[in-house]
Amino acid sequence: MKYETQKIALAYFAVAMALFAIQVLGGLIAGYVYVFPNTLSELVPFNILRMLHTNSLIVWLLLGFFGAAYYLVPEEAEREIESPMLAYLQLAIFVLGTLGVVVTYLFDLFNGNPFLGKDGREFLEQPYWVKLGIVVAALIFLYNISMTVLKGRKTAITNVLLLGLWGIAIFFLFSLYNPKNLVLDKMFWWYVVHLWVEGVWELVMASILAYLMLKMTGVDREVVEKWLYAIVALSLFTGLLGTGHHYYWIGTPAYWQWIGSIFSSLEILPFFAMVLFTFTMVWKRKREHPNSAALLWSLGCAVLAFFGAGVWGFLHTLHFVNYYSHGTQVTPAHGHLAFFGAYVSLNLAIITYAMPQLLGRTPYNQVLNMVSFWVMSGAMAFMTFTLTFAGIVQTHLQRVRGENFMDVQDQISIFYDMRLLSGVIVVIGAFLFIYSVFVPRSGEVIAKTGVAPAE
Amino acid sequence: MSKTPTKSYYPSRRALILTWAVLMALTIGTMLAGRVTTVTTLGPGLLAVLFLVTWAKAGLILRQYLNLRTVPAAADVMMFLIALMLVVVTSLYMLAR
Amino acid sequence: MWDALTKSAARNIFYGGSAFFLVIFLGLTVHSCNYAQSTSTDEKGLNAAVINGKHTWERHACINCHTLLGEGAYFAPELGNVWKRYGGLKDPQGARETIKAFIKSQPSGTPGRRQMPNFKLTDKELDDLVSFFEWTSRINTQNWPPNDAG
Amino acid sequence: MQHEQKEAAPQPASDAGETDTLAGSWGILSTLPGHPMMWILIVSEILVFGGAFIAFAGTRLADPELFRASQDHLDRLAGAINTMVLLTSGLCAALAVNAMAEAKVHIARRWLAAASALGVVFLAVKMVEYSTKLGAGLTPTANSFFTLYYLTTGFHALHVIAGILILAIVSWKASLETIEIGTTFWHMVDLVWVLLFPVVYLMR
Repeated sequence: MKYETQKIALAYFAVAMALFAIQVLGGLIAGYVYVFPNTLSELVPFNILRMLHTNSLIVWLLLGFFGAAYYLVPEEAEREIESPMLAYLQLAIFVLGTLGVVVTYLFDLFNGNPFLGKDGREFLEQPYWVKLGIVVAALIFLYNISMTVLKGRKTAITNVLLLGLWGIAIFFLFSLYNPKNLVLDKMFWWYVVHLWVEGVWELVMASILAYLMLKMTGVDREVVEKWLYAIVALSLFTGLLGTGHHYYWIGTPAYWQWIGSIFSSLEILPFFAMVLFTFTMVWKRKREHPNSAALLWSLGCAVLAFFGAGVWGFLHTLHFVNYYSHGTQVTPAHGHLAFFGAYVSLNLAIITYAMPQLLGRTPYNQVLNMVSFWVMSGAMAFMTFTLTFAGIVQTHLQRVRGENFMDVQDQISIFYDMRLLSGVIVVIGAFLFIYSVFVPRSGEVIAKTGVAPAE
Repeated sequence: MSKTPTKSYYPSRRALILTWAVLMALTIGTMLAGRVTTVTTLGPGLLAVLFLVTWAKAGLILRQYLNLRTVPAAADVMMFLIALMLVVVTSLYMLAR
Repeated sequence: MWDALTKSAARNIFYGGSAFFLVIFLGLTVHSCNYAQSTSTDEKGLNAAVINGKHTWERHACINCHTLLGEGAYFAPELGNVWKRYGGLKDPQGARETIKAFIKSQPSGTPGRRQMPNFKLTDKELDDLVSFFEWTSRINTQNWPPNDAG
Repeated sequence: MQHEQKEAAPQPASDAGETDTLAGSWGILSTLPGHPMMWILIVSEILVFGGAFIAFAGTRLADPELFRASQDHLDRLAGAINTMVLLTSGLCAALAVNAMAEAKVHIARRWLAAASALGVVFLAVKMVEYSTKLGAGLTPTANSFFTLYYLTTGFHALHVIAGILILAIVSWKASLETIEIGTTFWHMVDLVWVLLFPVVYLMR
C-alpha cells in the first residue's frame, strides 16, 4: 500500500462484508421457507425476506465496487484520494440508507407514503428518500474519484472504471421514474437492472480484474490494458442491444425477439474473453505473487462468470426457448450463479487481495480463504444445478402440459430441499471467508510493515 | 512480415482496380445465378453457384480490400467463418423448398 | 503491423462502437414507447382505479412473491393473466369477486402450504387491484404465457 | 513513413500516459492490417449478421410459401445495383489508403469523399426501396419476413451511415493509421452487404 487514503477501502469492505453476511442469511431463511412454508409467515413474510436478500446483495456489491475504486485509484492515478472526508461521508449516507431500508422493510413502516414508504418495484424497493440518498452519495463518490483521476495519471484501467461507475449512477436515475403504464415501467426498469449487470457493471468488473492481473502477474501494463479494451468493447457491443432479451413478453414490439436473441447470444463473448485473459496472464506471469488466494478468486471469478452469466444465460436467451422458460426456476438458477460468479467473486477477489495490505500483514489464513472459495463455489454450482432441474421440470409441467402453478411446485419440492442444503453450505463458506480475511491465524508471523505492494 | 507499413505492403493501384473488375463480373454472376429479373425459384445447382460466387466475392474483399493477404492465416479463419455461415443458411434453404 | 499502435485509437473505437449501439438502442426505445402507448396497451383505459391498483401492488411488494408478465419472484403464481385464469373474459363480476375473496381469505394457515400475508386491504383497494390485473391482462404480450397456468 | 505518420496524428495531451510502443502486446492480433480493435468489431458484426441470416433461413422453415411470396416484393435489381455501388465505393476507399501510403493526403481525401458519396447513393436507393415497400403496406410488422428484412437491411444501413461519419472523421484527422482504420470499417460494411444480398434477396 503506497497511499494513505487507500485505507478508506477498509471501511467500505468491512460494511460490505457485514451486509454479505446479512444477504446470505436472508437467502438461507428464504430457502428454508421454500421447504417449510409456514416459517415466519406472519412475522416476516417471504416477500420481505426476499427484498432483504436482494437489496443487501446489491448494496454490498456496490460498496465493494466503491471500496475497490478507493483502493486502486490512488495507485493508478499516483496520488491520494481527493477528499477522504467526502469518502467517509458517502459511506455514512450509505449506512444510514441501508439501516433505513432494513427497518422500513421489517416493520413495514410508512406503508403507502410516497416518500418514506417502500416502493415495491423489484430490486428498487428502497423508499424514495433512500434513492435520493443513493444519488447524492453517488455524486459525492463520482466527484471524489473523478477529481483524483483527472489530477493524476490516466490509465486505461481508471478510464474504464470511471466510465462504468458513471454509468452506474446515470442508469440508476431511471429508478426514480415510475411510469403509470406498466409496460413503460418495465421497459425503464430494465434500464437500471440490465444496463447495470450486463452493461456498466461489466466495465467495473473488467477493470478490477485487469488491475488484479496487472499487480499479481507482473505482465506489462500494455498487454493488460489492450485486453481490457477488447473485453469492454465486446461487453457493450453485445450488452446494450442484448437488453432486447428482456423485451420479449412485456408488451414491447416483436422485433425485440430477434434483436434480443442475436445480441444476447453474443453476450457470452466478453465473459469468454475474460477467461482467456485471466488464464493467459497467469500463464505468462513474470512473478509469483504471495497472495495465491486472491489469484484463485480472480480465476474463479472469470470461470464462474463465464458459466453463470454466459452459458446459463445463453441456455434460455433465445426467444423460442424463453417463451417456455421465462419466469420459471431457470431464471434464478442463472441469476444465482451469474451474480456469484461475476460480481460476488470479483469483490471477494479484490478484498482478498487488498485486506492483507490494508491491515498491514502478510497474506494470512490463505488456506482457509481458499477452502472458502471451493466450499462456496461448489455449493453455488450445486444450487444452480438443483434450480436448473427444478426449472426444466417446471417448464415442462407448467408451460407445456399446463398444470397449475402450486401443483407443479409440490412436484419439484425435492429440488428445493437440495437447494436448502447447498444454501447452508454457502453460508458456511461465506463465514469462513469473512473469518479468514478479518482474523489472523494464531501464531501466524505478521509482518510489521505489511507486504510490499507488488509493483 | 513487415512491421512498418511500406508502399508494397498495400495492394497496388493496378491490383485494386483488377480486384474491382473481378468483383463486378462476379456480381453479374450473382445476378445471373440469382435470376434477378424473374420470379422462378432457384434449383440446387443455381443455389450452389450463388453460394460459390458469394464466397469468392467475400474472399476478394477480405484479401484485397481489407488487405488480409498479408496475414493468410487470418484470411483463412475469416473465410472459414463465412463459409460455415453460408453453409448453414444454404442448407436451411434446401431443407424447406 | 504498426510499430506504434496508439491506445487512443483502441479507446476511440470502443467509445465510438458503444455510442453506435447506444444510439440504436435509444432509437428503438423511443419506438417501443410509442408502440406500448398506441398499440400494445390500453392507454386510454389507464384510469384512476388502475393506477391506484398499481400503487397498491407496489406498496405491498407483491412482486417479491409473484411474477407479473414473468418477472418477479417465483414463489407464487403468475398474475399477468390471473384475470383470464379466473374467467374474467366470460364473467367479469364473478372473477372480480373470486379474486377479492381469495386475497381476503389469506393466510390460509394450512401446514406445509405457502402462505400469503393478509395485507388488510380496503374494499376499494381490492377493487383497484383487480382493475389493475384486468388492465394488465389485456396487454399484448406476443401470446405469452403459453397457457392459462401462467 | 513512420515519422510522417506520427506527425500526422498528434497525440492529445490527455493521452500522455497512454501511448504505447509495443505493437506485439496485442499478441496475434497485432499482425492484422488496420487496428486490432477494429477486427474485434468486424468479427462481432459478422457474428451478429451471421446470426440474423441464420434466423432468417430458420424462420423461413416455418412458412416457406410466405417467405417466397414476400421475397418477390423485393426489388432484386435495386439490390444488385447497390451491390455494385458499394463494391465501387470499396475500391475508392482502398485507393485512399494507397494514396496515403504515398503521402498524398489530398488525393486520399478525394478518394474518401468519393467512397462516401457512393455510400450516399446506396442509402438513396435503399430509401426508394423502403418507401415503395412502406407505401404498399409492407411494414416491419406485416409478417416475419418483413420484420427480419427491415431488421437486417436497416441495421446494415445504419452501418453505412456510421461508416460515412467515420470516413469524414478520418479524412479530417488524416494519417495512414486513421485512414486504414476507417476504411477497414467501410470494407466490413461492404462485405456484410455482399453476404446479405444473396441471402435476403436472391435465395429462393
